[in-house]
Amino acid sequence: MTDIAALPPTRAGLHGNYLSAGHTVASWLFTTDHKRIAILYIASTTLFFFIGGAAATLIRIELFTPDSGILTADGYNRVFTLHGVIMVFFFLVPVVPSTLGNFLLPLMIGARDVAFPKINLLSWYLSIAGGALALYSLLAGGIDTGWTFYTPYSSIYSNSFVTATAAGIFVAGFGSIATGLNFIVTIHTLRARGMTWFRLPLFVWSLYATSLIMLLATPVLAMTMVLIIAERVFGIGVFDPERGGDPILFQHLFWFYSHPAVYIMILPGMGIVTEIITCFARRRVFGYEFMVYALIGIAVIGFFVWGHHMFVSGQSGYASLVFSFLSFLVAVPSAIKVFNWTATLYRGEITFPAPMLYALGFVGLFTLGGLTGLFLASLPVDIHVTQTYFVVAHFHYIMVGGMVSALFGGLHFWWPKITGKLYSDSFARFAAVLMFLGFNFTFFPQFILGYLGMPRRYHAYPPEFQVWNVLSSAGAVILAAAYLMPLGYFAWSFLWGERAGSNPWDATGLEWQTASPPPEHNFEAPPQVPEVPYDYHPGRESARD
Amino acid sequence: MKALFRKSALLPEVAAWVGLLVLMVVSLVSSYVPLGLGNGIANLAIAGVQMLVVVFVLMHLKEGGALPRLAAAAGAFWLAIFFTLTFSDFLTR
Amino acid sequence: MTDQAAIAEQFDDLAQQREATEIGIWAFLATEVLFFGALLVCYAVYRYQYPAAFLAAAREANVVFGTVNAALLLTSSMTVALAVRMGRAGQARLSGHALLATVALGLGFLVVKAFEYTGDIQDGLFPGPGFRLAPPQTQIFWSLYWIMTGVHALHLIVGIGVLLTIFVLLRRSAFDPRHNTTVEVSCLYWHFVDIVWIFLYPLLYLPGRS
Amino acid sequence: MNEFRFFPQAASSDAPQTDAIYFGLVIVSGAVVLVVATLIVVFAIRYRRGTRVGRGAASSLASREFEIGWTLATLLAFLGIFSWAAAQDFVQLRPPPPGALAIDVVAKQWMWKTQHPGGQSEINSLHIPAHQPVRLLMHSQDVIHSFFVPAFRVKKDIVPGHTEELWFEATTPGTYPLFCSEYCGTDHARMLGDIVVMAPQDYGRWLAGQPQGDDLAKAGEGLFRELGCSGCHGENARVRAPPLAGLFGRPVPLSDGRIVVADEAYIRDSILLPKKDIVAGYEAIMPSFSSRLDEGDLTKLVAYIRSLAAQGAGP
Repeated sequence: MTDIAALPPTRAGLHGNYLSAGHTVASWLFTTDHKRIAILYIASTTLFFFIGGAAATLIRIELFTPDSGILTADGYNRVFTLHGVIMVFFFLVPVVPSTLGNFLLPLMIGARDVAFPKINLLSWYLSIAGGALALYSLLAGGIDTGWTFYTPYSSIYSNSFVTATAAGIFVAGFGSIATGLNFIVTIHTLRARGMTWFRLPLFVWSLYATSLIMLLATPVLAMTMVLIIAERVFGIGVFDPERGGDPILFQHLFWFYSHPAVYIMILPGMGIVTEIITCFARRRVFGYEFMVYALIGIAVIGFFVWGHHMFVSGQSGYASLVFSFLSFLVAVPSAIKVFNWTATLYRGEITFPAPMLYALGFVGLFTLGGLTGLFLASLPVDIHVTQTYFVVAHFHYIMVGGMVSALFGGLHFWWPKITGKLYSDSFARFAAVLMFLGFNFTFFPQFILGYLGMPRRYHAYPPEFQVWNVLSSAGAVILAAAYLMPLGYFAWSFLWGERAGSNPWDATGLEWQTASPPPEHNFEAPPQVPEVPYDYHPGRESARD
Repeated sequence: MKALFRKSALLPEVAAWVGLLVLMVVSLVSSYVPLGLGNGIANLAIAGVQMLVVVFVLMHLKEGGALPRLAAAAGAFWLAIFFTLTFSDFLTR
Repeated sequence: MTDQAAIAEQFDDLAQQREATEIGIWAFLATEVLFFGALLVCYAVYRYQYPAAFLAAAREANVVFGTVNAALLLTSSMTVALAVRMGRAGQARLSGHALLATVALGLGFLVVKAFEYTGDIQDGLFPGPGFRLAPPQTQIFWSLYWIMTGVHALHLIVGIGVLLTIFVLLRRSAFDPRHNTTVEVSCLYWHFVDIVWIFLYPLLYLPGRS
Repeated sequence: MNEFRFFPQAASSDAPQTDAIYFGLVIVSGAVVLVVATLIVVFAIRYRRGTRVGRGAASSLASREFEIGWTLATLLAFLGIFSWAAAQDFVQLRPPPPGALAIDVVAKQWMWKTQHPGGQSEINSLHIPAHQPVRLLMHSQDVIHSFFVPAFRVKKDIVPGHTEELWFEATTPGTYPLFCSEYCGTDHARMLGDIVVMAPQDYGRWLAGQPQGDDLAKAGEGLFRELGCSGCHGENARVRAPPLAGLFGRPVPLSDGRIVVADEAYIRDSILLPKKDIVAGYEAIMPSFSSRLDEGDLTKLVAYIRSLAAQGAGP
């Protein structure tokens, strides 16, 4: 615990920080301060995370037994749809850019705010309005199409609240577009003097790559939702097979967004992990430029591979070959990143506080998730395992094992900056280890279930699958406990925690040059941009101790 | 005030407008001439030229910096990806 | 400096603010390209699959209204470009008039569109039970027609609202048009809406005429 | 506890190849995970704070060479896996062997109907002979379903409005589960069936023991007359419509210059969406029969037209 330096707070840290700038509700709801908007997002995404998590709990309880248990068939269909819709569109996609991204992007580049603070606030309201519509449809009776909304089930056959949910996703999508737009413009125009492109922290680069996808993919999803709504409300369907409409075209539109969206969900996580690993290995990141190219490469090539979701859909076999080939390509930059993180540890001076444990957990789980992606990219194996639990396991390894680990790592890393308080590192490390174990316990059995052939979205299943399902559900109990823990020690830290100094980890980013919590306008004095990013010197620090 | 109404000052916009209308009429008339597949191609080619006129003359893209051009190019490039890969399916079924 | 008030606090100077706004609008337009792009992909796929039905269906569209509207929007693109040029030259009043002319042309477009929609509905061209044309794929064309023109009209309505707001602000001299990127940015959006129609016109009104 | 498995049964000619690629990938991924995990653990221990090890600048290690090296290595490895996996898919892109047993499958919420060439039909089950290629012609009456037999390692979505084909060759007699794997609504999880693979002679015996349904093609011929198709397509018809004898399986020139092969999908489309592909030299006068036929009737009509393939000469 020596590395969490409990420095005496500066006066700037006590007075006039962004948290104390106003205590009325209005001072929060009408704020244009990116840091306060980030706090608003933390509140809303946390709410969505636990709603989605509650649905996941119901799913795992139902799957303890092969027969229908606590849920009816329709009930189960509504619950897994709710889980998918909330987690994907209202938690995973917005969470890191809008919380940590919003808070840190201007700080990291030495700016006073994002380029369009009002639009920034607007995007929070859009995401809230979208979420409210989705939650309304949940309360009104739910939606049972799965988060993928495949036509003609969603457009003609489903009797559930598809329209409201689709409208919610449409609205929230524009929140996402507004955030992406803001970030791109901010990074282009508001970098501090001396903050050249190749001195940017990789978290900023990852936000840039993410914003690119948000801008160019989200509108297609928005239009796809419009088409579903038009078909349900006005009967002017372009996917209706009776009129010659092609449901496979819908899938092209949907996955043109939804595959790149996976990268919206994982790229910022990669950025966070890079910040954490460099800081606690006390080393410059290995191959900075390659890390940048890999981020941008993933963002661009990520648009070329959506057809690998459609190998058995009736898509042309030749198209499937092309998409399979491109999917193998997109794995290359991801592999580069894993190698670079590993190489960064070499000759470092490594410590293991909670953020570092989350980051190392991320590398492991992401590697496993990424490698199982190769199974899905290769045609014959995909034909067997697609639409089974293998896919479920694969994307949870990326989305939950990867992204959520990175999110927790980032929250722990920047918590002292955001709140100005320290938390109990031992509790946090315990939660990190528990999360890693619980996660593997929950999702590894699903790979085996998938290859055995258990289809997804089954509330009842043949008894030969039970053993693995019971294991998975048992793991979920551990995972749930691990997710609840931070609520406790973060709350304790916020109320009674020790004050954090401006730079408790002795890190190099500009965000650590200002007080914790930062003043309203971010910097009292213009921040000094170091010559090279991640200017750490292993060995020198320990000599100083 | 006077400078504003000098022909040279207004010329680009007015010329672009005349050009756009002429192109529209050409497109309309050509669509009544039986050209088979040529009709659609001609119509779209003319629309493409009209778009370039609007973008470069009326929207002043040629005067703007590199970034607006990059943004416009990104939109076009991603749309091209969308078309190409979607049609890689439909053309080979 | 009177300019100081026009600079938001996150920017250092006017040039930076202007650059940010410009990049912002072009990035937004790139988003819009993909938004309409989804519809264009649908159109292209179905036209490739059902060429005959699409020609037969497009023949029923009202080419007179479509052409008049194309002319109106092309003209409005000129007036809005003039508004920008006059604004840059410091001619606030003239710039305002050009904006008003643009709004008027936009409203004209909507009026024509309203007549056209009424006619289409009376003509049995709204997909569904009362649809008049024979092969079912013609309904796909007409579904796309309604969605494409509908989304375009919504964009136009937004554009009219934005230009009117700017006009009111100009009248109150809330800002100096020379330095205001808001005018230019809104005008870029208007041009984009015009470009959409430049493509919708040959796709929806001209096929099947020969 | 119930039956406990690590690995699914393998009962088709595709299964060994799929499994081979799967195991290949497991080995490759396992090796990569092992290397990465080992490196992380070793570095974490060796370079933890407080140890006395060299921490000098690693730049002497020529990081650029490393980066390019492992980028190329990964690229080559991935391309290798792709080619290996894709090679099998090229086999699947090939049309089914000519002697394949053609079986019609109709999927609807939430059941499977299957029909043998002789007209014997089954619900939620399908009996097939081992060691004979089987070709499924699948249609959906409502939403997307997916025909998935884990033991065969095959899966295919059945998209409404499409004719989806799937072929495989079962190798081991036994009963294997059939799942609908594309979410299709309330009872998706109950849309199950049994695939019963029998030795060829057993299959013959089973087939003979089934209530002899009207022969499909014969039933189709009845419909053909009932619906008035013969009024235009018949030999003595007044209206000029394309003749159907000998049509099946041949290339047909269309009025827009394309040439298509008259397969099941084409014939179904011509009945349901006659305006879609107009045969060169004919008027587009045929009405659509989409509202008058259900999937069962269509299957019969197509079978009848298929049976006319042997008749008639001419190109």
